[in-house]
Amino acid sequence: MTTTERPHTAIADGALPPASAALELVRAMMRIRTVEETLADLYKEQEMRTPTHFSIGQEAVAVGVSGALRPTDVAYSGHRCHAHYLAKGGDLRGMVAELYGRETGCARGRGGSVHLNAPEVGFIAASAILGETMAAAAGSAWSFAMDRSPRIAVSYFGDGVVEEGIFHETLNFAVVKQVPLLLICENNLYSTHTPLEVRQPSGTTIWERVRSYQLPSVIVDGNDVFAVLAAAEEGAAWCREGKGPYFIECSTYRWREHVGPNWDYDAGYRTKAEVDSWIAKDPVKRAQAAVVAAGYCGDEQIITWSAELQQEIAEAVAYAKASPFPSVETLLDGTY
Amino acid sequence: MTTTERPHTAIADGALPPASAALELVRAMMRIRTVEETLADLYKEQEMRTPTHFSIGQEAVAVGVSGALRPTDVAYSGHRCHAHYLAKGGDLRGMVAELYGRETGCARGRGGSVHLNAPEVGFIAASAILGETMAAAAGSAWSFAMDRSPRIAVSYFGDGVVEEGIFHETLNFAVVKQVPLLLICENNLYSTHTPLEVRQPSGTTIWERVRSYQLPSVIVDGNDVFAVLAAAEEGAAWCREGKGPYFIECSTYRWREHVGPNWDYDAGYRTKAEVDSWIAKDPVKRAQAAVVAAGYCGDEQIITWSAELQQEIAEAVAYAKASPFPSVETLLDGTY
Amino acid sequence: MRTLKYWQAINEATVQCMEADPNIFVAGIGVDDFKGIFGTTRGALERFGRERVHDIPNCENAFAGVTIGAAAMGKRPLVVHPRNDFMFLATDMLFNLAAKWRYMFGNKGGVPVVTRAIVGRGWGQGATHSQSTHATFAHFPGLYVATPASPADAKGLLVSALTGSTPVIILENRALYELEGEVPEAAEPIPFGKGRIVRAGTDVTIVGASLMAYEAARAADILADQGISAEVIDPRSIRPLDEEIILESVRKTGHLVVADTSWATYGFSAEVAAVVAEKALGSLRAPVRRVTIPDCPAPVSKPLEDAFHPSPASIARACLDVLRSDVAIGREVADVQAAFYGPY
Amino acid sequence: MRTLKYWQAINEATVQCMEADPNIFVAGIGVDDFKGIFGTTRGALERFGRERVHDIPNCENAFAGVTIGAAAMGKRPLVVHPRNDFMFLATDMLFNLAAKWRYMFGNKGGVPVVTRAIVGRGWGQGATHSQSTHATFAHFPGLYVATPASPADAKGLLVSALTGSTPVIILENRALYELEGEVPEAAEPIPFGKGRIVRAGTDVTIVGASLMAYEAARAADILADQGISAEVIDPRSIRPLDEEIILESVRKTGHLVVADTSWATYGFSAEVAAVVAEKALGSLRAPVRRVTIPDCPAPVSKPLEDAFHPSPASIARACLDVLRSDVAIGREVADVQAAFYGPY
Ligand SMILES: Cc1ncc(C[n+]2csc(CCOP(=O)(O)OP(=O)(O)O)c2C)c(N)n1
Ligand SMILES: Cc1ncc(C[n+]2csc(CCOP(=O)(O)OP(=O)(O)O)c2C)c(N)n1
Ligand SMILES: [Mg+2]
Ligand SMILES: [Mg+2]
Repeated sequence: MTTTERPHTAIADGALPPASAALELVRAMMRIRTVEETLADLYKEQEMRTPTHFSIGQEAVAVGVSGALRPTDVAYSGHRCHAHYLAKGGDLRGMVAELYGRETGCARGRGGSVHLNAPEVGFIAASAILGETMAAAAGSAWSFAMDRSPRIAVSYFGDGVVEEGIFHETLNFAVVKQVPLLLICENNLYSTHTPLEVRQPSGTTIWERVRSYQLPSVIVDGNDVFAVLAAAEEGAAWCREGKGPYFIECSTYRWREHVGPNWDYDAGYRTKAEVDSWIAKDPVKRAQAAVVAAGYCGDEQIITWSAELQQEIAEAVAYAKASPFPSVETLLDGTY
Repeated sequence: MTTTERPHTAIADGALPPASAALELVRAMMRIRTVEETLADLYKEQEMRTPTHFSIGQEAVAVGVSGALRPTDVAYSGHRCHAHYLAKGGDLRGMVAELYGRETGCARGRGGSVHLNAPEVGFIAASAILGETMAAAAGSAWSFAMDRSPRIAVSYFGDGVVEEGIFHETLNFAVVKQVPLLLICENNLYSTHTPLEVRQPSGTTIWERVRSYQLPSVIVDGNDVFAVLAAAEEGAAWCREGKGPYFIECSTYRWREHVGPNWDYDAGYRTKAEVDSWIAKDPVKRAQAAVVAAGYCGDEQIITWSAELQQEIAEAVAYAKASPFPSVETLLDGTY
Repeated sequence: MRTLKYWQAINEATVQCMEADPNIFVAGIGVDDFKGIFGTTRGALERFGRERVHDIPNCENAFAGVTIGAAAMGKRPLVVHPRNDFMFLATDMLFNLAAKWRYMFGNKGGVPVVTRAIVGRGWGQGATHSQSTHATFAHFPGLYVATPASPADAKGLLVSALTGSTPVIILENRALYELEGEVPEAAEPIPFGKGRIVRAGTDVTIVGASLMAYEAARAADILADQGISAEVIDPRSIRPLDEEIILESVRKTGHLVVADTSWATYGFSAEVAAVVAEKALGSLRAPVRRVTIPDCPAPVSKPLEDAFHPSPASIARACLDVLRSDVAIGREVADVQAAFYGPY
Repeated sequence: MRTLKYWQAINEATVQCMEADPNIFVAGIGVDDFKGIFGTTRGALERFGRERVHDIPNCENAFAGVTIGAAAMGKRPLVVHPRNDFMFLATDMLFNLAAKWRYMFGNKGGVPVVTRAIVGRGWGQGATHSQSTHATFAHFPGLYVATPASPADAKGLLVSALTGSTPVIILENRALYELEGEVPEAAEPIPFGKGRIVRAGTDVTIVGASLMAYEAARAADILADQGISAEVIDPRSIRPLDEEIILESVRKTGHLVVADTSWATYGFSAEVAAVVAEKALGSLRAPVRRVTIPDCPAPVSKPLEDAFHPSPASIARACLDVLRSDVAIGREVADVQAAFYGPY
């Protein structure tokens, strides 16, 4: 086994996938962005009574990774799971209804924003305790290895999880048992309001440290959906070939507050300049510009999609609002 | 901060400390060996009713490390703690009485073999749950850092602890907070009966992997007390200077069964040839030979010590056996 | 006496104790950020700075061990968990090391680590962010578990914890944070194991810890409207538990209702019922009744969440049942969390 | 019927279940070594090899998660912990993920992970290796907790666990391992939530789970010598708890003693007392009595250890107390662990 190194890949490199694939990625990112911005606006109505961690600004990771997955592959996430759920094919209406606490929610209103799931499309579970699902994903991957199946499991987690013991135990286990686990670290530089520098050793980076576990570990520009896709394809192939786990660190950034729908320019834990510099690297806009520049589509396509997506989310919200709340008689259902 | 590399140091290198220091190390190792072999023999009388993990074969680590410590420094250990306790200056009679379950035991008969302690000489605690005391040692080290004190904390642990999440969390914390923690990994190749190869990634070693946390990490021949001392002195100085934690992997081997007084040649999890090859590297005999060869003393000195030590342990056993059991009225004492 | 909110009382106790004892430090995820754990660590940060208020990496297990090792050197760590559910990751350190330290190392000294942890309540915090772990911790000898229900107790129990010699877990219900009440200016300790009569009464005893002491008092209001006199007992700490105050009340009223924020089975309500069945059985004139969350994880959806938590009305109804009274309760009382929308 | 030892019954159930269901695998630290967890995993290893009997690195927390993720894919993991005390490291996974999975993900399916864990007893295993964590686990809805006290139950409950749809924790007391008893050849499930009458009687009910069912039966022997007829109830699983079998017995005898291997406060004995105080209060002719380990960690020294654990004699004495009988017990009975010297 060797470890490979991958430089930040810029769109300027021109490494675009074929038109249909590229366009699909752009539309998928736009969809997630539209959904989350709409929900963030509506959140202020106080009808979504569930603490919500928006992925706005981080869409390229989920979309790029999902582009490398098959429907039979499985994915797990943490508290910031909307994008992962949607990109893997989770039902939009089920997600919105879940945030509205309705019986038609993907977790029937029991789970809330941090416990999305859509096992029918391989999005097995998201959970709010840091790192839990990393181990669960390794377990699913182990079961695939036991069955000599070509399926793989994906674990999405943040840079904050890297400090938890479970991160270490899971990596060690996954390497020792050589399970097909694609590890996706979304490094958005913060855990709640604490920057990376005061939480992890300086002078090195996550992907570099991970190489010590003897698995391939690479870093990509997590705001470049095509770069993420390329890395994920390499990683997925590695896992599928039975070579064991594969680690990808994606550099990205959360635009809004840690939890909740607001901007937090004035909270003081990060500078406005820093936030703005990342907004300037908007993964959605960059990808849109790239496909237009490549001649894959024109601006009007983007505008059409935008309108379609607004429509789709509006319908999903209407559906959710019209859906019934769970009946109190069913309070205990599903405990056993 | 840089990471340094240290090759296995052989006694053949001739890097002996001055005579008095060297002789003290030899005698300290002989003392631990004599104590444990005596206790292993007596264990069969079934009067020491406490599961006991002997350190026979691993004495050089505790003795070499303790040679670099000051009385005000503190040490923590795990289930295999006799050598660490004695080398740090823990009272022999208190230890033996503890194994015999007497009120005069260092833990008043409450703790048993795996919970030795002697805070009066800086041996703060040993605990039977893997990895617990690593974090506690880091906490003591942190308190020294807060007080800008030159004291350091030592954590002894086995190769089996390296897989636990606490290992990772503690290393990360210790590096981030730059605490004066000297980490001593006694790698005896097994965790209970499971060899290292099936528990940790192959193609690398513990000390190498640890370097990824950005602290100095070295390996020494753990059966060479002088090599251990040299490494520990370097590590202790590093910590004392406020440069943060320092990691030393000591290669060594447990001669007897994992827990209990017996040999386990026929258990099947390791070969007789392997055990014998390590017995051939007996740290006590090697050090004895080295000091004699260096002209620091003659064979008769070794023989005299041997007799003295036999006497000392015999007296400690007699003391323990003559000591009272705790009275049942004191059953609850010390809960709060 | 001047009044403070619950969170302000904690904030004040922390600063005062830190002034008095330089060995105390505050540590935990986010204790030094702009939210300051709902304001409770803000005063310490402003007064003492980051030298004594330490943000830490995400490492619940190791950090519990770190504080034990610091306490063994004479420090007095005050750890804060924004949600008590995260403490499951630290149970090994708390149960196997902190709680047993003094005993299993031969009674030479303890490790008085103080852990504050917040019980989530409201806004659909869900299954993993709204448990009340008090009984789980209180099963283990060697620990104290405090459950302050008023601003004064939040202050006084924290003062006791930070000046005592035993590891203490203080569980604070989020729903109490804005509660206002009289709080002494001085840092006066309130001892563990000493309950308080929240409201005296003669017909039925309601025992409730933490938020349930507050809800039980509101239930007593409802009952008073119907001419029923309920005595509300807040144990303040559930380990040690003030059995005497409960037994004395039951001997007087002959009726017992226990309200709890956690599940009935093997929970706080079981212990209170057991103590009475052992020590005041002859006084009981009716079966004991437990009012607790039902046997499922906490749901998110509002109607389910409302049905999930015990309310003043459900406690009052249980009292009427126990009294075999056929009066209906006169009025519903709004859920304690009705107006809550964060920060959560 | 042929007889087996407790550990042999577990061994046999494991092999039979694995034959019947290829999705079952065994995993844990040392499950494949020459000791084979006191023989209980040896049969599986011999029959199925290391393809289905997996030694693992030391990683209790992650491994609990790993098995959850495997179960989500249809596997049926059987995890073994040589000591249940190590499971504190896995409480987050078990409480926050396994127990809540089915509910919080919308009732689409569960993760029926089965965890066997041994409660240490004897030879001074000490504070960190001889706790009984049953009540701690049983507080959480979504889990089942079984406490087999006989070879037949050790087999039948494991069969139920490996064929059911719920995460189960099976706690096995080390002191029961050499116990011999009749065990059916076939892999017949024994349902959770169904207790058994170990011994019928009319004067006093003794409820004891796990080892205490065995010790209670020996206490009943002592009492029989004095002409006192004790009924011994073994709940077999403590979650779900067969309340009916307990209530029915108490309704008959009017007297209740609960014996337990863990602490009284917030433990199993509290729940049993509470259930009776709620549902059979009128039948109680005397206060309930709990016989448990006292409020300290487990000591090592033999005389302390002997005094620490409930014994047939201490249970019998409690019964006499409850019956307000002034007969003295006729004979002491040797501690269950008297002849024990390992392997521990
Ligand atoms: C075990 C645990 N500790 C603490 C928390 C509180 N918490 C929730 S989200 C979060 C930050 C996580 O940071 P990261 O993993 O980088 O994800 P991000 O929010 O940046 O996407 C923290 C500390 C938790 N949920 N679980
Ligand atoms: C958390 C935990 N898991 C498992 C055990 C059981 N156990 C006791 S000693 C041991 C082996 C540890 O190996 P290592 O750390 O290399 O120390 P060694 O025995 O080789 O000195 C194990 C697995 C334990 N005590 N604690
Ligand atoms: Mg982050
Ligand atoms: Mg080892």
